[in-house]
Amino acid sequence: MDKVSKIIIREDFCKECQYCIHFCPKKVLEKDMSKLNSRGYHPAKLIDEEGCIMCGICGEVCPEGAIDVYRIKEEVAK
Amino acid sequence: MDKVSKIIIREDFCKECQYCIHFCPKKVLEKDMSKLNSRGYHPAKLIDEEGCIMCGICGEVCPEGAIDVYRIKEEVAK
Amino acid sequence: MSVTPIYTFPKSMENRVTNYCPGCHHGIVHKLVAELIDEMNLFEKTIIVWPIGCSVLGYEYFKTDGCVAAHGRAPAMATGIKRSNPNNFVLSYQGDGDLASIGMAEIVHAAARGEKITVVFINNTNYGMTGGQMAPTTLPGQKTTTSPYGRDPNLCGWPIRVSELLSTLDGAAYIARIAVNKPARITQAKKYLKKAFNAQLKGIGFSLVEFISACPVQWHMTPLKALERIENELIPYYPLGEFKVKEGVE
Amino acid sequence: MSVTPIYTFPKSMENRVTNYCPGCHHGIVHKLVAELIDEMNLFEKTIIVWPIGCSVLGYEYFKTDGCVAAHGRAPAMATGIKRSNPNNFVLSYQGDGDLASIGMAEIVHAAARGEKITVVFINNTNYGMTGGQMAPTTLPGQKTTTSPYGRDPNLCGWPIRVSELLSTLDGAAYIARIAVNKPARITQAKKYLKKAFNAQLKGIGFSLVEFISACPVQWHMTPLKALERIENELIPYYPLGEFKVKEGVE
Amino acid sequence: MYLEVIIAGFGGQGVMLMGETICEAATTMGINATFFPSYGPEMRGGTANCNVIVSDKAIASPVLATSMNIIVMNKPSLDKFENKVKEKGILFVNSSLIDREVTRNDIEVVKVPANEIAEKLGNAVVANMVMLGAFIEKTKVIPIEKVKYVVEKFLSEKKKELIDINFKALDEGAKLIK
Amino acid sequence: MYLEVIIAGFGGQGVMLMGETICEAATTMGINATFFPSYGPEMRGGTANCNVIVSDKAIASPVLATSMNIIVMNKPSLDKFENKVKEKGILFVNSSLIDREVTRNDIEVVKVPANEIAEKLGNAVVANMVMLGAFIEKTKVIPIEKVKYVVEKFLSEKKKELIDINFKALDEGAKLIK
Amino acid sequence: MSEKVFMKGSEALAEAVIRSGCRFFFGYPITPQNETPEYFARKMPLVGGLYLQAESEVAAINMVYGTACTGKRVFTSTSSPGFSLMQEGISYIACSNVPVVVANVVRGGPGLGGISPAQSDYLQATKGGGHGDYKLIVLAPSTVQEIVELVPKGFELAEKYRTVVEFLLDGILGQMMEAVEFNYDIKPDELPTPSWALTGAKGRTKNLIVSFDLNPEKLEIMNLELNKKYKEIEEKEKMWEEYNLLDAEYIFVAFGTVARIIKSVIEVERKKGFKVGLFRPITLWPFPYEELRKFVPQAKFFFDVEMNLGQMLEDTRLSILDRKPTFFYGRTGGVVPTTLEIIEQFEKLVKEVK
Amino acid sequence: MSEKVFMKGSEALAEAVIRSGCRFFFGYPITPQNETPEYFARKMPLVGGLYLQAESEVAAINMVYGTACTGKRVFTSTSSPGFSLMQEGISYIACSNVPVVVANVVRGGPGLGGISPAQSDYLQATKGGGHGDYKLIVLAPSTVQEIVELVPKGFELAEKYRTVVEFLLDGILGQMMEAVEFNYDIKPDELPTPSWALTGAKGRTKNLIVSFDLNPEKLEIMNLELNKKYKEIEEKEKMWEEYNLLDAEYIFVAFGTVARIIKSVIEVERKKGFKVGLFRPITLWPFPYEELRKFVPQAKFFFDVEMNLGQMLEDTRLSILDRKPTFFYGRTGGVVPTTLEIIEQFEKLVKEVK
Ligand SMILES: Cc1ncc(C[n+]2csc(CCOP(=O)(O)OP(=O)(O)O)c2C)c(N)n1
Ligand SMILES: Cc1ncc(C[n+]2csc(CCOP(=O)(O)OP(=O)(O)O)c2C)c(N)n1
Ligand code: SF4
Ligand code: SF4
Ligand code: SF4
Ligand code: SF4
Ligand code: SF4
Ligand code: SF4
Ligand SMILES: [Mg+2]
Ligand SMILES: [Mg+2]
Repeated sequence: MDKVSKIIIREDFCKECQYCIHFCPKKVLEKDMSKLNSRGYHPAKLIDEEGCIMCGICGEVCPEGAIDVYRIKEEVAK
Repeated sequence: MDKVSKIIIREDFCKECQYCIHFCPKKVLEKDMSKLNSRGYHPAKLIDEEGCIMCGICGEVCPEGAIDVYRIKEEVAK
Repeated sequence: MSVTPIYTFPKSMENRVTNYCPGCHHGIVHKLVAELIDEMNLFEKTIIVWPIGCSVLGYEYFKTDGCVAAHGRAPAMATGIKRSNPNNFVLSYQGDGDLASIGMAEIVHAAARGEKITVVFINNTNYGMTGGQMAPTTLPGQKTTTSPYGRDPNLCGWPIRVSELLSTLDGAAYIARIAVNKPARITQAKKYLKKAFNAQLKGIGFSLVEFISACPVQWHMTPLKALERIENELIPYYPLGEFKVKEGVE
Repeated sequence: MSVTPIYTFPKSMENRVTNYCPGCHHGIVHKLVAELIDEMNLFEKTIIVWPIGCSVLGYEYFKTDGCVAAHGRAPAMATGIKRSNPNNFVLSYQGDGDLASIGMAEIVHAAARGEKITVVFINNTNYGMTGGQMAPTTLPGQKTTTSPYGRDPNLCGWPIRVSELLSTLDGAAYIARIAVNKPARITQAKKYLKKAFNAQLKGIGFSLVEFISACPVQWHMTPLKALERIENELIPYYPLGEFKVKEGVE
Repeated sequence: MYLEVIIAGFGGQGVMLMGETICEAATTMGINATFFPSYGPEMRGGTANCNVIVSDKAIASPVLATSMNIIVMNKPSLDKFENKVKEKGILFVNSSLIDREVTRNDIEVVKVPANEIAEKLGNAVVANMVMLGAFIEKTKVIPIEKVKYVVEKFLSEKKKELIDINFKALDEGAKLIK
Repeated sequence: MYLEVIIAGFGGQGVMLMGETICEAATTMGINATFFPSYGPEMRGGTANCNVIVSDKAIASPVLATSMNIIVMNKPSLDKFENKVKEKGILFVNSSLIDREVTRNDIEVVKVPANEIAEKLGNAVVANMVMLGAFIEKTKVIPIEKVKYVVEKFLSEKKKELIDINFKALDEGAKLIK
Repeated sequence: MSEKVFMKGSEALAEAVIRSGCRFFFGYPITPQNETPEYFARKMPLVGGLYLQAESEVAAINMVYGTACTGKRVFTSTSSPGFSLMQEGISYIACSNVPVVVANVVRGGPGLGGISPAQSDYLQATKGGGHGDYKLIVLAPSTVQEIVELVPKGFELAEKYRTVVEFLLDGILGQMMEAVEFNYDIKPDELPTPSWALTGAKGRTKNLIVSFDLNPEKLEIMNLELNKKYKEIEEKEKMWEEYNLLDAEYIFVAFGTVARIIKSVIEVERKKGFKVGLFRPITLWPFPYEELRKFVPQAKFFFDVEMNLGQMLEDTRLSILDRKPTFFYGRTGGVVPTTLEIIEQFEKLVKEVK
Repeated sequence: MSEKVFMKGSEALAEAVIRSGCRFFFGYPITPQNETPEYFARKMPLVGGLYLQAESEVAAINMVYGTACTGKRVFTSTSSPGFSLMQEGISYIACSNVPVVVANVVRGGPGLGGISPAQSDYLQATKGGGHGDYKLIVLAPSTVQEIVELVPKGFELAEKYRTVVEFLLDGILGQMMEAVEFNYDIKPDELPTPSWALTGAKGRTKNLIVSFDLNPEKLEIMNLELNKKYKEIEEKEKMWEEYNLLDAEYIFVAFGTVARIIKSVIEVERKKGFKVGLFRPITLWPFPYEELRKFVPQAKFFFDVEMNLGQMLEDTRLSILDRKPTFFYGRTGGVVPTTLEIIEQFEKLVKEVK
């Protein structure tokens, strides 16, 4: 099964404003200095999948709507 | 000596609005029904020279500036 | 025998009959303006910007320099004049259609800029000159040629209280509303107007006096009835008084 | 494994990158508008009138019907649309140059008429699109390309507080001011906007929400600095809150 | 059948109504009519006039440079229109408000003290109807009944109570001529 | 003496400044120059380009339909301008942001990883100066000293501290060619 | 319905608009056309329509623009200074391809000018006006009855070509009264909602109405599309009247009320034996150039008479191309030329040109 | 003072205005001319002048009107949609006989159009625009240096005739940069205050500035006075450039930047042996009709090239009167025609017309 992330970042939408990074209560987002998107920006990146509390703030503050946030529950087969 | 009136009414200016008549505290003004001025109005007229207290109100309220009011004092040669 | 003038025709005005209808308050306000120009010795520096409205020919009744602005744009034109001739005393004389309808942007911005001009605002709740159409100031229920069934606020909105609106602006130095439907009010009006003149003369900012005025002909009333309408219908909707008095205005 | 969306891209918006600069608040407000259109099930009846300003291409980002008004005239155009299609939900999206400068007459009159439209007002204290000129909302001292030495109120007046000004009008049903410089404010903004939408939907009257917004590029600041400027400089001058809430608005 | 007239006076004197009444009466009779009003240079209290043409043929220009009939309700109108009456034409003069004499002698002059008669009837406003009555009677192109029919129609909408005095005014005017 | 170039890129990449710098340098040398900017269809973040002509004769049209030299700072610009390079002309490509290859083979291609070099120097903003350095060195019409003189003049007004990094960027760009 | 009613031109205009199925009027008072909005103010509420007084002509034309975007018939009316204020809006509407009908009841200009009738906005209507490469269809009726007949036609043209149709009326036509007959009464619900209208994106993808493209190549295409439309209109929609032209040697060119006055002149001159005729453009744009040019061979001269200082004259000359003498007589500022003075001018010319 | 400076057209325009002794600018931002007001915003305070941002173009032109009434030099600048909004004000100013200089840096239209350069406001500038019988003097420089030279001339013309002078610039001229030289620097106090100016009625009877007369006869007289002025301007103030016309058989007609592009075309075509020349009107109104017509005998054809869909063409045709073939090529919406495409078009025509 593919790894499912709590956060989907459309990297090509990102303009590096850093709002998501700034407001993430858990400080689990960062600029991805290893990448430049087609517009020349370093996109945001989730650096700590575990640390993310799926609060949704990064999605709300992103002016580009670059981030979707999902609640992921492992369903344990009972 | 000519008779000097307390009030000078430029009859041709009058438009018969009756403000002066209405607000004269002494009710000494009236429409002059015996006259039509060049615009077809019955001008205001002072009907009681004595009664006029020279308050100036008729002058102030006249939209046409048709009325001048003067204080007249007989100077008694002493 | 001595003859002392108690009330005489203002010197700044031309000695001629106006084109106003009988009982029109434009005439009364003209005289107040002229009296103050005389008394405050402003004649030689006054420039009056006349509006498009019944007072479009106002310049013919005054001896002062003057011009006629495009409909509603008197504050802009007055701005151009005042900015290039800051030592002149600049008046913008406007009706309610002119000022509150088409000229709303210009009056708000002149006030916001604190433009050092004085506006004489004749609110007669309709468009006199063009035959008595509805104005932004027309009262609910009032019949005009374009609100023949009475102004319906649900259809065309509520009257604008210009003085209140402009008073929200920091550039406004003096804003007051008065009527001239009684001798005492005329006296009061002159006091307000003098403060407005002073706000400009002292460089404090924008000033405006709103006159709730009679337009007997378009109201289809006798002049005396028009005075009553002002008292009974208009003043309740348009309260009189000073709405903005910046420090230093007197 | 279950996947529940916590925050996802609004359905009413096109899935594409905007032309806005990094950190521009137009984007945040767009999303709020779209989220409410989604949540309140308004998509099929929404018509948005876009302004001339940075958001001139807004219609490319939304899936709703739309048009672009002449500069400043969005309220008039929205009026034309709403009056002929009263069952549509009509938004007028405007910047501060558009609304508070050239469009002052149109916004005041739409409010006075109680026009049943909702205005989304982006106050970023300058003309973003044309390169950062002074707007009527530019703060005293603020440097822009046309106030290169900082805005001098003595020369060009004081900023206009649009929400306060419009609240003097009887036709205004709901007027509020908010910022989106913090997550909590974004939440609040959405509540205000919802009330504004409801004011229209319930036919109560004119509604407007003013957003104190960042324009990092023309302010010559990083987006994060721009958020601070909003907090420290703008909100003190432009207090947040509801200025007018007519009965029935909720 | 052809009738042309210019009617001039102060704004408030109802000269337009006179013209419209004539035309409306003609229309009722199935005859062509044009009415062209012209407001003087002044808005309020200024002079105004209208050009009226009634004809059983198609009417080309509705504008009269000169006219066989001219009605002047006040002095400025007399000054302006005296020389516009065609030779042998008729000039109707409201003698209540015009003190000077007509100087031309190649035309007929009909003097009507319209305001005086109207005031006698109790309402100065109907001076125009007095004049109209005289005009109709003098020119004899349109029957006075048609005029009354139209006046009634105009008034019935709002001011029924005024019908009577208007009729009287028309009659008094006509009487002057008879 | 004649030099023509179209410089194209994103709004924020400083392509206008590159053009103006060339022209200003030419003016300093007493040579005619015209600069004509063209902002793309999009206001913010859209593409922009400028046409620069330097000549010792009078310049008629300031607009270039095609050009001997074209600088493309990003991919959309390459797409738009690749076929505008005159035969045997030179296309300068910012290889940091353009991943695709140039398809024409009747022209010379100069690849400059401008952003990468600029970031190495510590400020991505000077990518344009890196490219300009390469262009100046390659075309050899204007001495790099004149360019530096102009850059210094532009910056000295407000941002003195940036002079150094701009000079370095110019030099690094030039070095690529040498 | 087809009884004759004696009506003012400006009221007949309003009635014709209503009977054309238009239920939306936005406007701002201005003399000499106030009777039009006042008529709407009285009548619209009775027929379920809207009379809305705008805060200015600028607002009015943009309200009109808004309603036009919803695919409904909409109308505004104004006079010269007000029409100048509408120029930006009209340019927007023209570029947006939405149908709008407007009337300019021309008064003496320039500036505040006067309130008397004139034709001095001919060039504004037909050539300039707003910015950009666009045209309005300009209709110039010359009788009140013709107003009544052209109004529904105006709406049809506006819709067929999704363009702006302007009625250029002189103040005389607006102010004068004559008997007219209406033989139509279209109900709004007989009119379909066009597919491009803004009604909400229900069951279809979004409709957009804009007047720009920041990409010059695309904006050029928009312009070329507009131009194609204008060419088609030029080909198909010219209207004009030929009056007594069959044998005419002296050809008057005039529009609107002046054309009417010329007809009186012709009556007189024909009686005197002069072979006089009138060419009256009804569409001022598209101007019937070729149609007028046809009369060059038979003409001794052309005589263009207008209530302005020679505005249509440019089109007349573009038509005649100086192949025959072309004279002009005009009165302006609100002065209406009389038959007498035109006769005098004409006879002087006849003597001069042998 | 006469050192060459490399400047943007729009900034050179502003500098030229200041050096013409003008200290009053009122305007409203609009692309592509923002550099002009921004230059004023920076410079005016340093020279004791005023930059005031108006709330709109409507307000701007009326502020300009106000300052003009005081007899001071005053200037505003805008682009197409803004200029449309100024039409009412311009008509007022023209009628009031006060001198004003304005610039329209034309962008692609109609409507919001685009921000790229165009010439599609030619007809608005020269024919229509506002209401009434008035004209503007329209100046169309084609290089930045020519802007610099024409600006003081523009103020002189405005004052000499007490009229409105419009600079019709295409966006290229505004946006492009080249080196220019200024050889004048007029100080405001060197300029006299005219006797008609509004300054307060001190020691004289009142001065009045109005744009109307409700009496049509008097308004007509005002119009005839205006017209006399326009006739005089037509006689005395035409400006044009004749470029390589002496032996020219193929005559281009173009203005503004297009004329510059044509010069590049001519360079190419002359080398190929074609006798090609250019007639460039500098005053678009008054248009040099007779001056262009002089070349009819020698011409094989005329080729009018514009950045619009044929607006000047009407004047070109009124000049040539179809005595020789007159062709047109235009790009619009902000597209600038290239030398290449004009060359192609030209050579096609040469083949067609033998
Ligand atoms: C642009 C323009 N629109 C409309 C008019 C017509 N007009 C002249 S005066 C006027 C309104 C006058 O009303 P107001 O300002 O209230 O003045 P009043 O006559 O009542 O004193 C109007 C609409 C005009 N002259 N110009
Ligand atoms: C009539 C007119 N004048 C000026 C302009 C130029 N213009 C375009 S957008 C704009 C102002 C934009 O500022 P704002 O409304 O604050 O929006 P922002 O870009 O800041 O979001 C101006 C002046 C125009 N398009 N039309
Ligand atoms: S959802 Fe919340 S915790 Fe997770 S990355 Fe976004 S802001 Fe941070
Ligand atoms: S908020 Fe959005 S645009 Fe900004 S850095 Fe984060 S993902 Fe990128
Ligand atoms: S001065 Fe006073 S008392 Fe005398 S007439 Fe006038 S109002 Fe009456
Ligand atoms: S107030 Fe003046 S106008 Fe009115 S009645 Fe008295 S004198 Fe006449
Ligand atoms: S119409 Fe009204 S405002 Fe105008 S002059 Fe008459 S009374 Fe005065
Ligand atoms: S200029 Fe300002 S408002 Fe415009 S897109 Fe950029 S940040 Fe946003
Ligand atoms: Mg009024
Ligand atoms: Mg803004």
